[in-house]
Amino acid sequence: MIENLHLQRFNKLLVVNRGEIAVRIIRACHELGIGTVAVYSDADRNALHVRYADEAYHIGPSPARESYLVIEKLLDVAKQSGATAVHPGYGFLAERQAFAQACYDAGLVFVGPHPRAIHIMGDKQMARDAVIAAGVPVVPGTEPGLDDEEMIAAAEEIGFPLLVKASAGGGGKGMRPVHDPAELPGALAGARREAESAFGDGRVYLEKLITHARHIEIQVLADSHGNVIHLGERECSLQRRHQKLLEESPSIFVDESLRARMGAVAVAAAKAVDYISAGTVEFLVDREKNFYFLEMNTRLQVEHPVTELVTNVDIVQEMLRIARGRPLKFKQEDVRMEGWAIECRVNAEDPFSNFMPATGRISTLRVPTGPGVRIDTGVYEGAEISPFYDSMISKLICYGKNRAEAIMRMRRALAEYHIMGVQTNIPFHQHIMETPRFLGGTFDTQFVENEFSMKDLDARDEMEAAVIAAIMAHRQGEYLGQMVAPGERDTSNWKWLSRWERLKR
Amino acid sequence: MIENLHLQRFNKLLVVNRGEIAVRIIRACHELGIGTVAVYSDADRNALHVRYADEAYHIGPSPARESYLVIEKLLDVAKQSGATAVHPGYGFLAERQAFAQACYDAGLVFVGPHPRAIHIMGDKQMARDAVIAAGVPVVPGTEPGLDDEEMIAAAEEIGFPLLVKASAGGGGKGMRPVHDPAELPGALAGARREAESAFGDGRVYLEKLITHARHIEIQVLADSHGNVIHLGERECSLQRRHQKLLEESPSIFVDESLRARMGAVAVAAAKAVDYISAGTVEFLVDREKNFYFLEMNTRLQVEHPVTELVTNVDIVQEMLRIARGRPLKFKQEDVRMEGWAIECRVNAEDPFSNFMPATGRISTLRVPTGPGVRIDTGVYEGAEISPFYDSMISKLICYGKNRAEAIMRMRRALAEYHIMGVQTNIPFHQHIMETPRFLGGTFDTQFVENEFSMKDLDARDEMEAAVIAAIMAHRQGEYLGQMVAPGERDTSNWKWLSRWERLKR
Amino acid sequence: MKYIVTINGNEYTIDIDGDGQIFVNDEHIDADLQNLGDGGLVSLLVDRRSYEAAVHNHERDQWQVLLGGEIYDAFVQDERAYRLAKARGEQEDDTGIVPTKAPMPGVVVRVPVAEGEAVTKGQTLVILESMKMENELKATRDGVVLEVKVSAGDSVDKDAALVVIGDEAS
Amino acid sequence: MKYIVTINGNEYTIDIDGDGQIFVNDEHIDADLQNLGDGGLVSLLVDRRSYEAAVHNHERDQWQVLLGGEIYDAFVQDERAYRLAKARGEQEDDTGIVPTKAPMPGVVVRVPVAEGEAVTKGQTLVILESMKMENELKATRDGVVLEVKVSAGDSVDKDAALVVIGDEAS
Repeated sequence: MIENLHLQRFNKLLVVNRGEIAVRIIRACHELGIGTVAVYSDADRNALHVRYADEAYHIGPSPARESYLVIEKLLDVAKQSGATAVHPGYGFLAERQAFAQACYDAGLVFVGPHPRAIHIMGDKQMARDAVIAAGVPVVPGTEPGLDDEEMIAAAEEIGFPLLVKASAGGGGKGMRPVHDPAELPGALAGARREAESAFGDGRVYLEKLITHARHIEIQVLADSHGNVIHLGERECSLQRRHQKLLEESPSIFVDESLRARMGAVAVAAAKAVDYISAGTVEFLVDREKNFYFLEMNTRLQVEHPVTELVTNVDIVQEMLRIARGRPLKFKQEDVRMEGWAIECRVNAEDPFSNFMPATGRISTLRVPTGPGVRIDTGVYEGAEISPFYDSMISKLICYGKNRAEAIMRMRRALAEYHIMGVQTNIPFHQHIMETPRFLGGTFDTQFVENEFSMKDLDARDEMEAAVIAAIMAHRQGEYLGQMVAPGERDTSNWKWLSRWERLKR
Repeated sequence: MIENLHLQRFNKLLVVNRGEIAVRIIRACHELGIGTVAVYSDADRNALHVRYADEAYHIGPSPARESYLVIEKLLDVAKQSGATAVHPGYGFLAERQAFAQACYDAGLVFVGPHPRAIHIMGDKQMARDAVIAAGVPVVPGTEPGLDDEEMIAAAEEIGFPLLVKASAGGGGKGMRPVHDPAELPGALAGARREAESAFGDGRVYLEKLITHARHIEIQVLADSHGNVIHLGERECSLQRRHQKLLEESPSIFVDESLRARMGAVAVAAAKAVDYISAGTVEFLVDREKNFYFLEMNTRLQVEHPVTELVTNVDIVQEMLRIARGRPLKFKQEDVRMEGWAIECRVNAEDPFSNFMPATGRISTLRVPTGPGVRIDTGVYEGAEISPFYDSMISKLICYGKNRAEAIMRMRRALAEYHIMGVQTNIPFHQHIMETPRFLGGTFDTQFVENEFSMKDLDARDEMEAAVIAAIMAHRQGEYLGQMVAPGERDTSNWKWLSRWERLKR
Repeated sequence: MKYIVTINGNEYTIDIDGDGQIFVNDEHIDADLQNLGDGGLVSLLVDRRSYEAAVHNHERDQWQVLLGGEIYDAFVQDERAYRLAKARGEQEDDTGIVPTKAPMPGVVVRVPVAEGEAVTKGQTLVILESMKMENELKATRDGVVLEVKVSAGDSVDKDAALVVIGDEAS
Repeated sequence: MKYIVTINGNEYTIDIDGDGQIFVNDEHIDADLQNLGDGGLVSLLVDRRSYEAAVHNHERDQWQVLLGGEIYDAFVQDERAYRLAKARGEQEDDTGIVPTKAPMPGVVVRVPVAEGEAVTKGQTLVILESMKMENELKATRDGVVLEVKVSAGDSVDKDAALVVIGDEAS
């Protein structure tokens, strides 16, 4: 099964990504003594991944389709630089079969699974068929491509509520919940239209709607020698518009027995596609702890650090070792979860205005430090947050002996984290850290959207805020007063400058 | 033994320190839900410990003897603020019996040992007597106060080389190595003079000089219920002028059996003075792995984080729990060391000019982030490094699965750490991380002073440095050329300003 | 100098005298505000309690204070401006011609309102796609749509005016 | 513009032409230097190799470049200055009257030299205590002690002249 893979010792690796994940990969390479080659668009000349890599190649304009997504340019950089391996990170080309295949065809080690595994898991129906054959439980549903009558008949069998989903879908597009048989025909038509316009593929299918579901996923590691293990679960139920916002490991909802069962199923799913490298099997878990295969992400996951902290396994280093053809150094029984880790995704968006994405220049950046705090970041003071790329600009991960300690550390780390010049969702995470439902662990995937509000907390420090505003306005008034003093302005630019500099200190 | 201690639940704690250790303690309090009161001198209004505390009290001018060392002022803050416990950190008043006593007399919980333990361990001879009685091995030597003839007779017995040491000494003052009997009388006279002028106490004593010794210390935790355990060792042999520069845990030199023996002895030493709280027993270890009691530090140690990372015990939180009268939640057999941690002390000093202390304003601060990196710091962008306080401005601590990984992480973290505006010893640590003797672990306490040079490495990137200097000079020349263009200057200040701003981007 | 600061409808009278002494609703407080760098980060000690906050001068009299994870929209007027406004019964927010601007560059997905249509505060005026997300831009006041400047599919720059709301009379 | 950069006695001829193209010893290199903030932190890409460095303009032509844990003292002259200096056989470092200044505030512990005494480069002139440490300030050139301005126990400010070295003739 591995004959057609190029697994070999490599000493120079090309990272075809940007932002925090490019930095993460470059750091892992430094730690293993592997040389690193970065690529950058116009927007990213001063980015951390460019500065931390050994070499950096410019690959074009800021829009990703003209730079980070242009396969020929990337392969050309590999050739020019002499890099013999490629890490795709997540997003961009990470789950494009064509890219993985192009790497293999060019004789490069692709740090990830075989293109065939990417292909199968990238297609909802093929993935479903493959894992069902391996005995993995899936959400009851139909295959795509049925006509309306067949759908309506199938719906009876599945039962309501159910979901109409786009076959080519993702990100919630073409998805419709249906609670009553009467709504079904309209929902089918609507979903088809949306899917057609979004993906150019109007096929839809039905799935049982799991209510009060939690999103829990299993991290898998598979080497090229047939060893497949799992590193326990991550709880990712805190989402908004199908975007994860906060993840933790372990899950407060998962006990030893459930973990063992879900882990075994995730390993079986990976084996079903001869998986190699790190991957994630996502499940929906209902209140009765029944779990259903959702999809497998055939790449490194944004939230991998929480697993790293509780298992003490460096997942990115392991991916690199596996790509070098090495067998896993540890077995399932060696994996121990200890302590608790929580990750808050820091996004450039305004939590006080419906999470509107925000752009701007980071004028001031103060990162939290101290015990139990890890930050994976791609931004820096002076960075321009442009609309070209993802709004996730950094990840704050806190570790504690138990969940309570991890939460307390996250609270204080969030309070220490200052990003000025662009709005972030840090206040959202601060609110979450005070929310009884989060503290008690009794949330599901609907919680953030339906039951959480940024207005839940008291305006405890209103007087202090008023004092700050008044003093700032007062100082500005004094400063402006000096500026417009008659006859003084022309000769006093230098004085003004020094005064202004002092004010800014 | 604990009747006269005030151990009780407290909800507000006064931190009578500054810098990174004050921040460290405040963070631990946040994590335990304990309110915090900071104190600050004129120099420290904007310091992190003031900003992170719940309350902050100004206590006077910048010199410590007029602020951080004035016991009455500190007790007054406790009274005003309603704080019922006091944490002294390290340095300043941490090992002053009088301060601990004053806290007890004022009805405050002192987070540390009983004043009597501080007193005994603070006096070299009393400490020696106390631990000898408990069966702790000490460096062979004399008691202080002998006259020259007695000293010379005793020297015969101890054997050469030996050390003349000041009874009241510290920091290497009044210390003289003697390799030959003929040098002894002169060394005695010199040491007496130095000790008299430095400490007002001319008494000296003799100690066998342990050659090729390593400085290895054991972290101890003792609760008020008689439970005393140790958290393994720290290797602190990398020193300069008796100042530790880099510490690690575990020590490459210590095996299970030596750890168990040293640990048992350290626990015995602590028990000998009815020790309570966190403390450190320092040993010299010779090449044959004989170990000798050096002293006990009756306080939190600068280098405590390396132990925290390998044992997963939060030492500062434990100190607070112990001070609240709680019994230790774990036993000796529960303590497990896993992985490897290294701490580099970042000092404001110039490693290229004989480690001359440096002052200045931190104009730019970029801290390393990512997996396995912890920073404990008291500084911030804009901070003025003044000559009033210690030159240690932060601690960079890296953790890895093993020593090699910890070193690789430290290398990349050091490369990412940028402090501008004041010189630091970061380049020293970068050199150490490339030094075969450090990598091999075959160093002793003399290594840095006698066998290490900042010039050992090649000037690998000389051409690149030349290019940087030339381009910077070129840009400055162009900029200055524009500045002095005749007739333009008066009207173009604004243009100049915007140009300069652009240059700085 | 006397200021009236309004937050969430609550008014604070804050007097800063010549010596920098500060009185809140005539009560003296011990306040010390320090700028930390030039990005609007400040440290406030008020009666010894310590706060770190981020301040942003939104526009003219509008100050936004981010403190402890909460955002406080503060409207700061000096005494004279406050009295004048009071006398005129002015309500800044709900009058005037208000253009809805693009908060970032993006592509217009939909404009669910038409010119001449009456809208209420909070009603969605434009759906803008940016950074892989669809964002609803809402009316900040009741009024009438005076002008729709874009249509679905248009690429717009940051701060481009998209829809203009005003009084029917304007 | 042509520059001669001297580091550790090695000379690099660096030509920056009107288009910003750079030639090192007449060989073209692909160099891109970016300032990161205003503290002297720079990012250099040279023939695609990536470096982060800290640059400090010590004084006039003296540039200090901290790169990969090494410090490079670079002396940068343009072509004309270099030729003039060459012609005069000037050696900047070892002539002139050189005051030894306090690098930081502190207390003078000892001055182990006296006025009129001949000293050699590297010899200790003053021992200054600051930040709990004793620091030896050394002669930067051979010469004669022209003046000792402090004595043991004196408190001195940063940059205070402590000892002045010059040629015997001066």
